[in-house]
Amino acid sequence: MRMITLSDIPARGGSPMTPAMALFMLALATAPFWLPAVGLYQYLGIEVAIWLIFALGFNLLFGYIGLHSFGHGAYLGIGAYAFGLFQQEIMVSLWGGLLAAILAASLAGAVVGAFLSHRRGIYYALMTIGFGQIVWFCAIKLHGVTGGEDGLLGIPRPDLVVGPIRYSLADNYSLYWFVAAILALVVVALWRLVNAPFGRVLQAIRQNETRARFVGYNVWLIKWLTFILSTAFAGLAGGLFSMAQEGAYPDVMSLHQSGLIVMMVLVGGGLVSFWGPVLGVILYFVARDIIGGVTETWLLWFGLMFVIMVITRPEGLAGLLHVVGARLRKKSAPGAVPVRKEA
Amino acid sequence: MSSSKFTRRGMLRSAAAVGGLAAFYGPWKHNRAYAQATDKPIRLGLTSDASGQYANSGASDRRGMLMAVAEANAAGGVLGRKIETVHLDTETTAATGSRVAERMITREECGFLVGAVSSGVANAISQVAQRYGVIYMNTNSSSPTESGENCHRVKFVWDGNGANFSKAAIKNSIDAYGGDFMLLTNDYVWGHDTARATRVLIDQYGGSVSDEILVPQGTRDFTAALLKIQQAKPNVVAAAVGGDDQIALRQQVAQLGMGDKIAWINNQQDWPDIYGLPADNLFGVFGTTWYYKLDLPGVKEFVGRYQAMYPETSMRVPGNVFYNGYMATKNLLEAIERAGTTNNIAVIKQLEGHVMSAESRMQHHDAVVDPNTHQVQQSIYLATGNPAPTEDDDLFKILTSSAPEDVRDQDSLGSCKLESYDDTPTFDA
Amino acid sequence: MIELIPHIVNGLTLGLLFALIALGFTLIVGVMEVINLAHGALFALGAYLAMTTIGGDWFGSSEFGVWWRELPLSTRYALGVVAGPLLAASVGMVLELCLRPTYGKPPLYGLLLTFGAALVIEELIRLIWGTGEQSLAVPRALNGAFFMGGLIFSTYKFFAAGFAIVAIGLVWLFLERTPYGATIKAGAHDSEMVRALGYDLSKLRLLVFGFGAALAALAGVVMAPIWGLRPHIGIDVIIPAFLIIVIGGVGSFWGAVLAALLVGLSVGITGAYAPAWSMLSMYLLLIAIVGFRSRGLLGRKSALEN
Amino acid sequence: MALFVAENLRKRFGARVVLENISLSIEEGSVHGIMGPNGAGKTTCFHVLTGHHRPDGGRITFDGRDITGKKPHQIARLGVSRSFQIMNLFDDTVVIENVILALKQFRRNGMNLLRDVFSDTKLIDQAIDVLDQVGLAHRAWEKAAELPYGERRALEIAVALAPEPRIVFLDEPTSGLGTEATRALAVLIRKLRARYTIVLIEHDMRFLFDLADRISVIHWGQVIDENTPDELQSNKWVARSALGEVA
Repeated sequence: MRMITLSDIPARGGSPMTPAMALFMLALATAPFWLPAVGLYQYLGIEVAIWLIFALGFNLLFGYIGLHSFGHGAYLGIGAYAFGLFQQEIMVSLWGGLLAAILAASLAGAVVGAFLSHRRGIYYALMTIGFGQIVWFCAIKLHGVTGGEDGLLGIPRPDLVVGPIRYSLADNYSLYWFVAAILALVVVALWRLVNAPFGRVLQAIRQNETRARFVGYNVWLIKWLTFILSTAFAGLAGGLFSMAQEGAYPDVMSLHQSGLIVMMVLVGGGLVSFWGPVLGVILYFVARDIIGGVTETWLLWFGLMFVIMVITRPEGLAGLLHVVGARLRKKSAPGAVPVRKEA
Repeated sequence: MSSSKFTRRGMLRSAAAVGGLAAFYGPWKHNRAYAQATDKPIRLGLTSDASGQYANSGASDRRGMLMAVAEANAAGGVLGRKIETVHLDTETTAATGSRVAERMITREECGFLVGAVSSGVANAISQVAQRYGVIYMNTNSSSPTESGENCHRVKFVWDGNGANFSKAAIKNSIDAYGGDFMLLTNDYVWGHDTARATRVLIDQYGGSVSDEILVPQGTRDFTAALLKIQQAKPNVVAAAVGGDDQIALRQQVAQLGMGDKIAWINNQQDWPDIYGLPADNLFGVFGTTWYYKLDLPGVKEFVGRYQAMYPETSMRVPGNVFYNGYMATKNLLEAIERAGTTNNIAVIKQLEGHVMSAESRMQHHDAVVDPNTHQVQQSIYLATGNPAPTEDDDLFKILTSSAPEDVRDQDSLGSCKLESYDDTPTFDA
Repeated sequence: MIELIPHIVNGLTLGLLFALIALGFTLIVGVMEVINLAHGALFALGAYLAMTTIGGDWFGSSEFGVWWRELPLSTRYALGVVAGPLLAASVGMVLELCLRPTYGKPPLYGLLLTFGAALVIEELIRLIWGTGEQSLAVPRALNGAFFMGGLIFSTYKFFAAGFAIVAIGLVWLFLERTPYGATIKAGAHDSEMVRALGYDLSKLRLLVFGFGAALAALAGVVMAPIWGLRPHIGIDVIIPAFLIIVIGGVGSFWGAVLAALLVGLSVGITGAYAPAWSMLSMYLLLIAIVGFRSRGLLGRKSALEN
Repeated sequence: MALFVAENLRKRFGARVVLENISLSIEEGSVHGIMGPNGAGKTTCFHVLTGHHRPDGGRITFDGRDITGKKPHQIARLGVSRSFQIMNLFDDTVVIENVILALKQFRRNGMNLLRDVFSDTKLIDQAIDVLDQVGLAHRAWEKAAELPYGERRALEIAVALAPEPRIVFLDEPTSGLGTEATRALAVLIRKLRARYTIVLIEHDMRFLFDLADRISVIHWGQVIDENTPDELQSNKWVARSALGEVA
């Protein structure tokens, strides 16, 4: 059976009206009503939504253009600190804080990206680790600004102000709606992006950088922009994360946490599907929450699950779903091969 | 192998399984109104680290809490209600602390949270707890900021902090060794806070600081610093190095035999970090809040109860981390009993200013929960490695005991601003 | 200037220890182009296994156990130094068997699998030996301190550095002077060549992975008395190993050794004059060197670059 | 004036001089062959001419503009295109997308987020046209990675043609092809010469002598001769050297 890849032509062109999108939006819109019923809780929904923003933006870099960053937690952290410092030092403002988070993270991304964008492969990965560690180290060292290992505490959740309307995000329900709305926008925007010419060019660069260069694409520039774009999403997620946590802590920038986002994206199937990161983040958070509540050695079981997954289904959950789906379809309609023949 | 042991483990396991299932299926009948029913158990959320840097101390901390809970349950519970516990791993990671606290409060319906070793985790938890008004016992995080700028109305701090230990140690060492100090400071907030407190005290008692070596967090090789110390030849080195860094430092000082060539002051020595290691790993003078061979009434029995409850744990005697976890939980449960209600504000008021007799704390002096900083003001002991141990576990030799008022952390009084009662949400657990 | 000398000596010994730490990691990356994130966990596992061998608790109160514990510490230590790495090598080989489905796929999958394996091994260590700090006993002759220029130096650290030199030398001899080494080196560049030479590639990989794991474990045994021994000790290993590989250049044996010495010197000297920056100096060194030489000091082209 | 001129190009890698002194002059509308023994520097020469390597000395002009030291994408945008000896395709995707990605029209819309790739029938038609030129139109919706070798070679050429270049550099297009496919390729190139200026590196002498208007012989990093095929064939020494018999 042929495996899916990110570069398969989407059945519905670039239109966001797909069954997966509909399912995702439905789940997002109804989560507060069923989360407690399945044994979860509202706050987990917020964190999952925030990490989805982070992971989807990250997969633009990781899956689509094929640049493997192992230090992306740094930009989530920068966003979180920028949001917090904006609230504490400048003014309490939601939009101002989020803008500051995005700008700070993408500025850092622009600087780091300039050092990286002529590379790929292992040296790219290792340099991202190096820069990630430097950022993490600085966050602990510059404790006058960042609060060191205690982090920035007491970051407020500013009210949502749109024109004359003012809406408090203090409780977890309203914050969830806000984060979910942003996530919905991010998902639609990214879906458009990856299926638009720009997104196809990213994938072309992943498949063959040299060829892309010789048909006239400025590969360095596109790699650099993609890095910045993914750090901007990380910054946005970081800003929201510091709101959710009412604090910004250095540990999200550690190598361990940066490794986790890679793991989530891969396990979910970010290399083969747009929805891979979504599946991976949800699996990670839910599995950790459930296994972690039952046993103290949850990391052992989690690690084992992970190893088995890589051995048996390296394409991740999205790949698994594809295979299962294809089997089911085959059963119901034997001989039908869905190959697209025309535009 | 005795059969009773087997049964005991089997029971524990099935209890855990039932607990897990209950936790998982519970939310279908999720309903705050149940809180009113008196037969509903009181739920404590145990937020101790089970992985990451403080996993070992976290386990000890948790054993302390569980023993206090077991004793309360054996005595008929609190307010006639059974005590239940839920434990989730905080991973020695602040961001996880926030999430765990949210889950404990909103899903597990815990009315009280207990447990901390890492100050980052403790701060993250206490912020969430304050938002919901849930009382949080910070058992073992000893950063001075815990009861200073990061204090909260719902948070109570049970360990002595860096300033307390420095106070106990500095004057004694100037008298004994001389006034020329060198500081060896972990380059992060706890290290800096402790070093600052140390400097103030050195000035106050007429000593001077010739140099301060800042070692970054994560340092595994201290040779450069140790060489520098040898080149400078101070009278005393005051070290504020924590966590795994401290363990590496200890190991390397022991190898060099530098422990008795220079006078060292180590801020605090947590029992789980040292237990089971060769005796020469302990060097210099260090602080602790409790020791299992203190010659006080009740200590022997306490150790006996520990050994009866944890026959299989490799740590044969309890230490300060266990002690703090136990004391915090026990006093929390007693405060609920005294309040006659699980209303959080009523319980907070019971805890604030509460005086605990020396006897009940198995320390040399009475202790009090400071109503302004919420830190327990307690006896602080100075100890050193025991040159003449009476048994394998007898690692410490207690040098002095200081009364709470002599080692009080004055700074935190100024920097702690507790939220008002009105700003703290109220509920019945 | 005179004051600087002990710090340079310290930096060099530190560098040798870093080289020892990175040795197994370098070998596996160089030959198999697998980034073995379980390197740190195998490092810890080796030290724990050696500790248990030396202590002899697992032999219980059987006759053998009693006899064992009565052996002199130095004998038991020597056996522990051998047994720890050997046992870890078998774990490494199991890991290699698990890795097989990932060959021919992007290198990410190997990295991912070893990351999972690292979690599992670390948790197993917790389950078996507990979460607490342990100590690995060292014979008296290796322990203690000596005076040099009025300063105290640790005997053990010099022993460890000497051990590192021997280990580096042996690995080099193995690679250069034995038919296995020649095959391994051929395998590093060209798996077709290995097949053409009539060697079984899968056996070769098993051997290399076992050897790499044994080297990781050996480093663990040597480092445990300096760093202490706890289940999560592995995280202290993986970052320096990474840095050294990148600075030295992927696939270059002497590049890694040179990089380790440079990292040691930079940490040792900043440790004396700007200690607060000593950890960061490693990363700055990385960016300085790799910024100018994109394949590190002596790196070759590698499939991992794609 | 010649369309593409290289003067005195030099290139060294470390201590190894690969291009000693290369001068070429390629007339618009011609098929220009490059031959020489293995290791003579032919492919390096292509790499330098198309911007993959920066020359250490010398000058390259295209259509009167100095393009020395420009980046590959800049040179490509001016209308210089190339294929590779070792195939360079976008393997995860379908044949037609390989071509679409190389279309000038598509590249100009590269940053447009609202446009769809596969709903623009004009682009699709254009890409099918290009595929038709190399006889691959019937394979348009198959995965590039799954094509047989000969068709991948053809696709390699199609991708080079897609940006509507003025000059195309083809690096050993016959390598690995059977006689039948080579003959088909010769037919194709004859067809293409009406629309493009073509530069060919080739080992297959018959193929090259059959197609080229002029041939440059490269040896030891220098152009040792340049002439029409007929003139060259009468020069035994050159013919032998080009076959690799002199070394």
